[in-house]
Amino acid sequence: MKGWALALVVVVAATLAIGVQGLPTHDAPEAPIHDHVGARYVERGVEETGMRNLVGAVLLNYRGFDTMVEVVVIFTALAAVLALPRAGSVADAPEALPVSPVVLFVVRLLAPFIALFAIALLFRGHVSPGGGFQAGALFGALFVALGLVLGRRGAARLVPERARPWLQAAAPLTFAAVAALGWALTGSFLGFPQAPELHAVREAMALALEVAIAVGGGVILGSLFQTMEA
Amino acid sequence: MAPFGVDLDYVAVAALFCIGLYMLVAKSNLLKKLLGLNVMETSVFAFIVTSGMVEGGDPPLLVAGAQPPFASPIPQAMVLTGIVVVVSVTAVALSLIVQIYAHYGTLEVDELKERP
Amino acid sequence: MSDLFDAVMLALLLATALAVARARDLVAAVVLFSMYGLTLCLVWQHRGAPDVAITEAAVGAGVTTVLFLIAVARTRREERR
Amino acid sequence: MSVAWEQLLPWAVALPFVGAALTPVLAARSPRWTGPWAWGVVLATVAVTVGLVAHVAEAGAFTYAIGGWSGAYGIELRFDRFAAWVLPLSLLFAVIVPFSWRYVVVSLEPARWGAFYALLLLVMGGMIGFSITGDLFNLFVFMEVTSLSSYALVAVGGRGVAAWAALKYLFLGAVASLLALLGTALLFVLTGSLNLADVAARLGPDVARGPVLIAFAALVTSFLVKAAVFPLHVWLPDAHAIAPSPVSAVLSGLVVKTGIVGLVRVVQLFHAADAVPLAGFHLALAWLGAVSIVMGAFLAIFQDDLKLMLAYSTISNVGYIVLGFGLAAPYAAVGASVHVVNHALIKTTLFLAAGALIHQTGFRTLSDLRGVARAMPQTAAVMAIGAVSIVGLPPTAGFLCKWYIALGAFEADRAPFGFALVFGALFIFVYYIRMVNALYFQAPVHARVAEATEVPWSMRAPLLLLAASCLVLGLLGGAPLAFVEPAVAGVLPVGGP
Repeated sequence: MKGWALALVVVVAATLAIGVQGLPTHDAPEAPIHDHVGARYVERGVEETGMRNLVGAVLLNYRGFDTMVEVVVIFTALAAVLALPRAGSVADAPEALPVSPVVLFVVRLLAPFIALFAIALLFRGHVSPGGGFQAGALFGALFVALGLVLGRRGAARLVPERARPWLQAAAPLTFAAVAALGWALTGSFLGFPQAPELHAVREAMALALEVAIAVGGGVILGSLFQTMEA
Repeated sequence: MAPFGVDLDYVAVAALFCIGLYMLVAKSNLLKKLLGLNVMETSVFAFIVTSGMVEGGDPPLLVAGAQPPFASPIPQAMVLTGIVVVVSVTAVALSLIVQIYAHYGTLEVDELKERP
Repeated sequence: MSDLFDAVMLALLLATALAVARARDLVAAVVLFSMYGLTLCLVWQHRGAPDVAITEAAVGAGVTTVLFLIAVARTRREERR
Repeated sequence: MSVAWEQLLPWAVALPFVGAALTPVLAARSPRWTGPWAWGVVLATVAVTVGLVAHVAEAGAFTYAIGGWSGAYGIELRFDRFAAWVLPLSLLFAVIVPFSWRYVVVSLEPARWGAFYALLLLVMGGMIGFSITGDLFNLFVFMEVTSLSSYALVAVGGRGVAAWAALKYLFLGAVASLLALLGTALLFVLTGSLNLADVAARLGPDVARGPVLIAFAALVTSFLVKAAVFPLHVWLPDAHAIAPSPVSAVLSGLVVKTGIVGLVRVVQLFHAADAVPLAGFHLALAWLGAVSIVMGAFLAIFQDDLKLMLAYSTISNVGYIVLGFGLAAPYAAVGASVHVVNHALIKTTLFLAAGALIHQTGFRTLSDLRGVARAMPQTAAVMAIGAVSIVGLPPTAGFLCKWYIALGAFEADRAPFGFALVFGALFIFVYYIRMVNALYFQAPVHARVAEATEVPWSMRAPLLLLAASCLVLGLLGGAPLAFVEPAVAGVLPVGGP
């Protein structure tokens, strides 16, 4: 087994070693990666999308369709975990993870700051690093941390039961809504209007996506955590 | 970074890929296999992000004071998507692993193969 | 200076990845994996990809680690020798 | 009034996704309605796809720029004849979903109903997106939706064994996805583009060969794993046999085909770019296909478990498709393309009928199910029609496909592959004869089999509909072939026949 595995790794390593040879040097500004599509984004991205953070511009605007499918992937993970048979009965489920008092203290101390940081990431995402996903991931991490402190019940209370399925579906649904709006306004699915008088609409659409991704992503990450722990 | 004409970044990425692959195929423990898969996946992300770098380049943030050349935004967007995809797959895999342990009482592949 | 930083970081990456592979205690392996993720995040932050760095720190090193730790807690801590 | 069908293309993907997202919301209120809801979503999607296909048949291929970013600057959907040919596969969901109602009610607790139907819709949306996207990275993301929901669907049915089968599937599937991502990344680094057509145009002679070859190998390996071609098939038998029967039908009939579609797309790309030695690749593909045909069929002979036998039969049939494309001869490629749809229909029929037998009797091996035809004549008849179709006896569509692939083998001067094909057909004949023999001509050994009742109508109607479709597709004869011919022209080094 081990020998077979080593042989496979050696073969793959050799293949990669050959493959690396012919690749364009990545630090060179004239590499194809900087010169073709990338160049246009750098040149006209701000004007075309209204976002100074080009990563955000690519994620939400130029390649928004990828992001739409991606939020569907997270949703799929949630549906997957919820569709599995419940592991064991309540009786043989282990108690909550033991947590040291130091951790409890630190989590309580940091929680508001994490939340603040996540919100800052969310709303300043168009001009600084950050945006929906990063904020969502932080919300999710916060959820997990609070779950440790508040216990399962307390963490479950953070998201009201009746709103939960809606929040979990928030990102795909908002994407579809924004796509439909773009369809109506510009004639293309997920199109963002570029006319100057519609800039406010464009910004509102982007913001709606960011918020939905952050909330939806965060709630789903938290739910994944809870389902696994339960 | 390329001393002696060798692109060290790409070499490191390839090495990480191989370490992950080794864990995936040689380890018997399911959790170790999954960690190996994650290492492989991050190595591919590292490759993608690295490919978009440029010597002395700024992040692709066109705010006041930012100077070209900028790192390419496309690889970064791809990797953001990829990271989320990987965490989704990992969460599903971990749920399955927990179920397997609850049923078989082991996480070692060779022991699992012997059970019906 | 920058080259030195990069070289140290790459070495640290490889070292943590190898340590993950070698660790028999699964909790140790998971924590080492999260260190690996954070190192990667530093490299990216340093070299023009702050967005990816934040996400990797929160998701790759944060959420993934916690999910792994829950799984370890619900199964077995030691990898069989 | 004419509908602007082009404008509806992205909704063919968005509809099932929105439907899936709303399913748990509905499930929180009344789980009972999730099944009909999922069916409604499927029917709406099918209406859109059928309209699109009709449009393409009339007006030809078109592209759709998402968000108005045309060319390489955004994501382009591409709806060509090949996509139009495989897209109607989503029609099968319109029978699989109602078939699974009964299974869901009997086997799953209500809290999981919503998630189950959501996953079915996600598989469908992912597959549709996978077949129509014209962007490499988008292809990867759609593949992940399909794969992730498939892993979960395998594990829905039971605890230990099912989870283990699903995890094996997940590990191999994740490596395959990773290889696809690696190939995508390499091509992106080399060309600076992700658009399939644009990448092909930019892979000029000055691009380094080594990385191109590795990218090609990574993408091809990835899709061969997803298609379960012989040495890479190890994940398939357990996953497809252990999954609940409606899920087996989806996986075996449809999800495996994403590997084939991916393969066709990659070959299209590299054929247009002329960047790798495709002749050698085609030969290797033909060999893999031939080995898959023989090994899959050979292993199927020894299976007593009905669903395991069908699973091995899938490996064999995917072998036919891969061989057909590998021969790189017009006739063979047309035959292979038709077999993609043909096998999807027949295997869905067989798995659902097998599921019906298992559902009513509680037994799943051929030796236990002996003589069930007396108690369940209609289901057994459906099973027999499926068997006759897949063996490829002359009036059925299966015959035409295999005949075309064999013609292609002779056309390409590769007669040995023709023999592999015949050899495999013999094996397939043997085990389906064995199956029909067991169901019809042997005495029941279990009282429960002898006294079994016919399945309820929610399961019987889909079965009868499918069996009728198998027969109709056979009687259509050359019509599907005529539709596909222009589609494969772009897949091949030479023009259509």
